[in-house]
Amino acid sequence: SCKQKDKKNQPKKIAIIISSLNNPWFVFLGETAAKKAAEYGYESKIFDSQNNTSTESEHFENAIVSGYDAILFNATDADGSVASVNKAKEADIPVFCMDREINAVGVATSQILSDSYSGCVNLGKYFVQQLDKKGKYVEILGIVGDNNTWSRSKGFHSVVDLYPGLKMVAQQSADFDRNKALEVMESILSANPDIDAVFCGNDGMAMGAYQALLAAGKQNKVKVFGFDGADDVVSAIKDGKITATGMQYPALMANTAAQFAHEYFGGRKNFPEKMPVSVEMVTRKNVDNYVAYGQ
Amino acid sequence: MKTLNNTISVEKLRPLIALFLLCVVLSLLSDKFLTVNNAWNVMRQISVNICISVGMTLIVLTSGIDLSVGSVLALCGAVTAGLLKNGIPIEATNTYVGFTLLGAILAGLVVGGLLGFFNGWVITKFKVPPFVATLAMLTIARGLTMLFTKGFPISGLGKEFAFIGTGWFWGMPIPVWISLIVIIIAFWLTTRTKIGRYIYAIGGNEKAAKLSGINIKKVKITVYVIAGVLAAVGGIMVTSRLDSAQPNAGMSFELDSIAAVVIGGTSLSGGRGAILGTVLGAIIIGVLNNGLVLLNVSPFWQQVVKGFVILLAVIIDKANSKAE
Amino acid sequence: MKTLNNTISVEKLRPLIALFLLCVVLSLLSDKFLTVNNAWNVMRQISVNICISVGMTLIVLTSGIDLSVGSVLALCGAVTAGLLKNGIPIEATNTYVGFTLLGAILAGLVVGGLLGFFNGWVITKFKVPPFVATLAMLTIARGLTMLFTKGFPISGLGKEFAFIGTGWFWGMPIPVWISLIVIIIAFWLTTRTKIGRYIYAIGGNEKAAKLSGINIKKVKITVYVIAGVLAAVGGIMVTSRLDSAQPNAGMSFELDSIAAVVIGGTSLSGGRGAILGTVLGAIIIGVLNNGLVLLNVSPFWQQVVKGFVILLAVIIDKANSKAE
Amino acid sequence: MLKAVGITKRFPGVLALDNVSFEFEPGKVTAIIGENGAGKSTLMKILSGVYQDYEGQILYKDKEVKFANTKAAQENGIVIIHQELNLVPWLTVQENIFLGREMTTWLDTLDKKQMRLKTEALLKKLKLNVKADDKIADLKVGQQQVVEIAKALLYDSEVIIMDEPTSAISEGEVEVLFKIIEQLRLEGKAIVYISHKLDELFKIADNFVVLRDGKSIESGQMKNINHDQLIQKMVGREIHKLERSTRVLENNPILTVQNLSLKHPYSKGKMLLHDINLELNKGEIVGIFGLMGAGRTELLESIFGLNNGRASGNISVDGKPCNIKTVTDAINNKLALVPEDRKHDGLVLGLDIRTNMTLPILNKLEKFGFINRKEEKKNVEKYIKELHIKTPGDKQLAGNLSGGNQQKIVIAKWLLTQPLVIMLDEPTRGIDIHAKTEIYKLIKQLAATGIGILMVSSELPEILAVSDRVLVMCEGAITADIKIENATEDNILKAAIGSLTA
Ligand SMILES: Nc1ncnc2c1ncn2[C@@H]1O[C@H](COP(=O)(O)OP(=O)(O)OP(=O)(O)O)[C@@H](O)[C@H]1O
Ligand SMILES: Nc1ncnc2c1ncn2[C@@H]1O[C@H](COP(=O)(O)OP(=O)(O)OP(=O)(O)O)[C@@H](O)[C@H]1O
Ligand SMILES: O[C@@H]1[C@H](O)[C@H](O)CO[C@H]1O
Ligand SMILES: [Mg+2]
Ligand SMILES: [Mg+2]
Repeated sequence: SCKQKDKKNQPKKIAIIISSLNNPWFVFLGETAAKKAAEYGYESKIFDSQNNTSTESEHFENAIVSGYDAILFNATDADGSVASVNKAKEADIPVFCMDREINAVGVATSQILSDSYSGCVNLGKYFVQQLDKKGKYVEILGIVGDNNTWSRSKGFHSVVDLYPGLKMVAQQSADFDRNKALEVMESILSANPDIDAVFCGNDGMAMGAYQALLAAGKQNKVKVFGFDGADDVVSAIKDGKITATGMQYPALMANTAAQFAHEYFGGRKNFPEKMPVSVEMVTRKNVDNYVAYGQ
Repeated sequence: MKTLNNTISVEKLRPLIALFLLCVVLSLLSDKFLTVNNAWNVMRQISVNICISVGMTLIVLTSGIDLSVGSVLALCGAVTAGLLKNGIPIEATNTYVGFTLLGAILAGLVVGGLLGFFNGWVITKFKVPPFVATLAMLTIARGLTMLFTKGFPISGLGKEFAFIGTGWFWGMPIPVWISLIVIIIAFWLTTRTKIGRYIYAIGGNEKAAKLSGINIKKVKITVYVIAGVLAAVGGIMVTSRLDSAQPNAGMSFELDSIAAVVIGGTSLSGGRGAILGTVLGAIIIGVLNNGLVLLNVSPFWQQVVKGFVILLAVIIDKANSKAE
Repeated sequence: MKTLNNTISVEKLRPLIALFLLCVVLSLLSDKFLTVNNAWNVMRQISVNICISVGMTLIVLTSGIDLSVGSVLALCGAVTAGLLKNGIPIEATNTYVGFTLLGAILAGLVVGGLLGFFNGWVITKFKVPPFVATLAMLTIARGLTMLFTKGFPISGLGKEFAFIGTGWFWGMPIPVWISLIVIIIAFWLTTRTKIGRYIYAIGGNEKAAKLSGINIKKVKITVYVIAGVLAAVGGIMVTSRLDSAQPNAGMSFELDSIAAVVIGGTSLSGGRGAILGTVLGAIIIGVLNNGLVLLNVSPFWQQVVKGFVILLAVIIDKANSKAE
Repeated sequence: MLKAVGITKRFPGVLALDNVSFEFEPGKVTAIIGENGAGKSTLMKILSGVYQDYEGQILYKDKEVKFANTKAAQENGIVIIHQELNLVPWLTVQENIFLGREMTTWLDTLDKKQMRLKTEALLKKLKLNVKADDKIADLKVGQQQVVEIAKALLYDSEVIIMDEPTSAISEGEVEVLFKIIEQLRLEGKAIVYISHKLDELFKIADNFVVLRDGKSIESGQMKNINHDQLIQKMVGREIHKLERSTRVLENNPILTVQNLSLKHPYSKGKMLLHDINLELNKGEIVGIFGLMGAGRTELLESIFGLNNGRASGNISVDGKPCNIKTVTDAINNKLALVPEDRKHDGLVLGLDIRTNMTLPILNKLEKFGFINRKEEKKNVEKYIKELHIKTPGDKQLAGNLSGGNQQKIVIAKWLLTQPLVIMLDEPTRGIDIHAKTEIYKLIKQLAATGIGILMVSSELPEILAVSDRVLVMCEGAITADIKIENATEDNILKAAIGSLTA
């Protein structure tokens, strides 16, 4: 109790543990959360798990030892991160998941999640419509060991595979990386000069694929689909370069998570186990309502 | 005591100075650093790196290198988790062969040994430089991990298995026990057995070793097998801690491991160095990672600081070795 | 002709056999492989790896290594992009110093040179092994890139700048031109100049080189500076092709680059090897990456296949060198 | 011409040179004489700009000089042929000779043509039968040493220092070298010559300087001193020359080699050894003489199981035929080989004496996964004592010992295996006279215990002094088998040159 008193005089500390800062989307997520926490008057620090669940678990241990009062968490892996969150729970530290889910009930205080799967179901529908149910297409996957890669791919295929006229002629990975997507796309175009569309697991790869199409002079013939709602892509949609993307709301998720932490400190105990933040489809038609990562 | 003094000579423990300086600085800057809890944290965190770095040390002593540890770790963790959870399905009869905890762990270790054997075999049989052979294995084992897991983590492995990574025994975390045992065995191997001598002799002068009747190929292959098994131990520990085998576990672990070996004073050209030095090296890296977090250094700055500290540690080490 | 025959000896081009075999197999498996379009694709894709691998070759010839190329590439690309887009803001007067295209590129190259200089300085001044010095730089430069970009890409750099990575000139893509020029200069440097000779001498026997009055430090530092500048060239090319500087550009490029050097027949212990071998090595890797995608090999299998092909290429190379 | 006054040089823990003074005159050959570790090489390294941190003065043409590096010394006309070979193995002969002083065209690119021409001229002058574009790695040690000499002769230097230039070259090449030295002397150059082969010194030197324990003991003219006096000055006491052996040995073969042939590793059809037959008796010392490249090393290595796959023939030890495929087989059959190059093949320089000595017998020392270190120490100390190995202890690094002591460690290492046959390849190369006589004594003692000894050597006096019988090899075959009482320098050399002159 003596410790508690001591702590009361100091500002609360919030740890923001992010799966990887090698991707601007996550940087944005982390920094938005930090900013919001600061607005509430809390001290905060961002941890980079470098896409590695064991680094992530070290961050949890270190954060617990250093006396953080809450954790805003972007999980590296739905299953692999559960054990870490459990540790925080045992230490009575609330964890608020942002964007990426953990596969456990009653462990995180609340999960504010981007619904990648449904987002891609919608994108898939639009995809079918844009291609008029027939044509050849290519899918570029993110990191193959990453669960977002697969929830997006599965959401997309859950719709598109229903149409036998749509043929996937190549499925390759570009690790969520713009440069790799460019190179992979160049090679794919050699083998399949006659494709009609590319579906990419994130916007960085969509931009890389677009660049390859541009170099091959096929930018008007091939429709590019991305996912994220990044700066570049939003303006590319305006210019008609990219057909559509799934807009995620990292700012909304980060702010909500920070707000929940604030409310938790204030005494609120009942939080929704899961709070889905829908992914909205951005196309040429509605693009003027959007800016990067938001409305 | 005399013989002990002899093997744990001052020279070999020179990285202690770097570690000591680091600890002093950290405990001045953060009151959380020198706490029991934090000490266990650091020890538990480095236990995986210690396992693989011990194997790396043996390899580097023979003047080799192993870039594949991270991928081998991932594959072995995945195999253990996979067998534990799903066994081996036999399609013909629509049944599957189940695995006990011990069986699955053993299988993981065997896979690690086999991959290490392959490394050693390629290196000794075809005279492929270790750097290249293990670079190829880095890619191959990662691919196999992806194939085995189909890109998905294997999770929910049960309490018993989780105990390996998270349990305590006699007031000490199990991973720390495991790394301690690994250290003791490796210390014994390098200082008390003939194969240990052979390892140093091969790294110091392969031709002279050969002319002394040492079976170079056998020793080298043994060393790569040991390293493979230790990577598997690391893989099982990581998997157990997280209760999940991650397809991309262990990425770039080779760099942390080589850093530990070098900071620990083992020469990359072989023949000189010691297990205890590597342990110190691993502790330095662990303490550094821990300290940077405790001090609230921003993640971008952390990388910069970490780079400089590694440089400094090696430079201090060099400077001291000259002064002697 | 006599001297030319001499320097481009059969021995040095031995990796040609591996490349030839690879091309035969691929053209049998895919009719798309042997097309003009695809050839340009491959050439353009490997141009970045060629630039950094040429620098790596020079370093490896002196028996060093450079693990930091990828991060240096990223930082230089980011600096060029950042200056081009935002200049240097001067807060006092609330204005900023703008940069022309040429100025920004030059700044990027200078940064590359400086980072290379730092590598070389640490290695020669403090006798830190190149592996460790550049491992530290790998971390440091990546951290600096993150700090410089704040973790966000710098995009929208203008048509003119994009031309470097995407334009054509006299029927050949600009990146291919650039890599061709880099190859020619490096070829000339290694075979026709004193410093080239010294590079080989230092790698072959550093003591002998020193006793011959060669300024080892100067040569080594020069080599690391060249490699830094070439990494910067690569960084600018990548940035221009993508019209965007990515904070995580160049990750693990060091592995591809070292693979090119080794497949190309340059010995990791220094003193033996050639630029043209490395170029072949880079082509082999490029063709392989391209071929795997053309054949639509599953991303899981790609890594496995790639690892085995690297092993095979090196083994074929070795086998041939014995037969001679 | 070159004068040193009060030179002192310290290494950590060693006073290598202690107030040494001397003078080299133009047109004279000055011999520097001293035991291993006396400081000869250190002194020469100071004169030629390798070391800059020393006390004392160097006066060159009456002006004090201090060279910043070897290049500065070279430019001033002082060159050195180092004791250890300092060549770049993967560069060619031409590239090595011009290393650090390449000729360039007006474009500042390498002028390969000019350099090749000059190289060819030099090679001709030195009668070295290699091509300018041959890689150093493909040359034999002796040829490499001649390349070192060529390097020193490239430019007109005024002071030429030769630190044991003949330690690895054959008699013929020594003759060529001496002719060149003679010529240089006539041109008025100052030549400094270091060698442990005293006979050579009496042949070519005008003056001498004796060093002992880093101090200059005496200098003077060669003609005023004789062999024994010189040795006494060097070692500070008298040394007795060895008598030729006149023992009568029973015919009791301990090693028999029949029809041993060896294929060339690359050239198909070429043989390195043809149908070698030899017999070695218990307690017998057989000297094997031959010119450089005669195949002596290959013979010993083939017997020792190092050329498995390329060698054919039958070997029996102590009457029992044995199948030797690896070194381990050889050791198990009680054979031992003390290799030619102790630094590269004999020792792990970075490990201590104890570890080096027991490497081949660890199999026996290890029980239940632990090396019996008490036993090990006992064994090692026994031989340190018996062979008079000069060392502060068995934990000293092998690399820190002098050549003679290093050689003794290698011998001790093999004695620990309790061999029936010891093969010694050039056991006294680069070793001073004192250590040499000790090793001769040791060889004789071992023979007296019944061990059979095969000793390869390029030094005739040594062969004659130690052997009971002499085998001569030429081009991979044995061309003579001479009992010691019938052996003369003449008949041995004739057999060694063999078909070369025929
Ligand atoms: N780099 C060095 N560091 C430390 N000690 C050295 C070094 N070089 C030589 N010494 C020591 O200095 C002394 C003189 O050595 P030096 O090589 O000059 O002897 P030397 O007369 O040339 O012997 P040898 O006949 O064996 O060539 C020896 O005790 C040697 O161990
Ligand atoms: N690895 C090798 N590759 C090619 N040729 C070799 C090799 N080793 C030896 N030779 C050749 O075999 C022959 C015998 O060499 P060896 O070293 O046995 O001679 P040696 O009598 O011991 O002379 P040295 O005085 O140089 O030791 C030489 O002609 C040499 O060129
Ligand atoms: O939304 C993010 C980004 O799209 C990233 O590129 C991959 O992981 C997802 O969670
Ligand atoms: Mg000497
Ligand atoms: Mg020989």
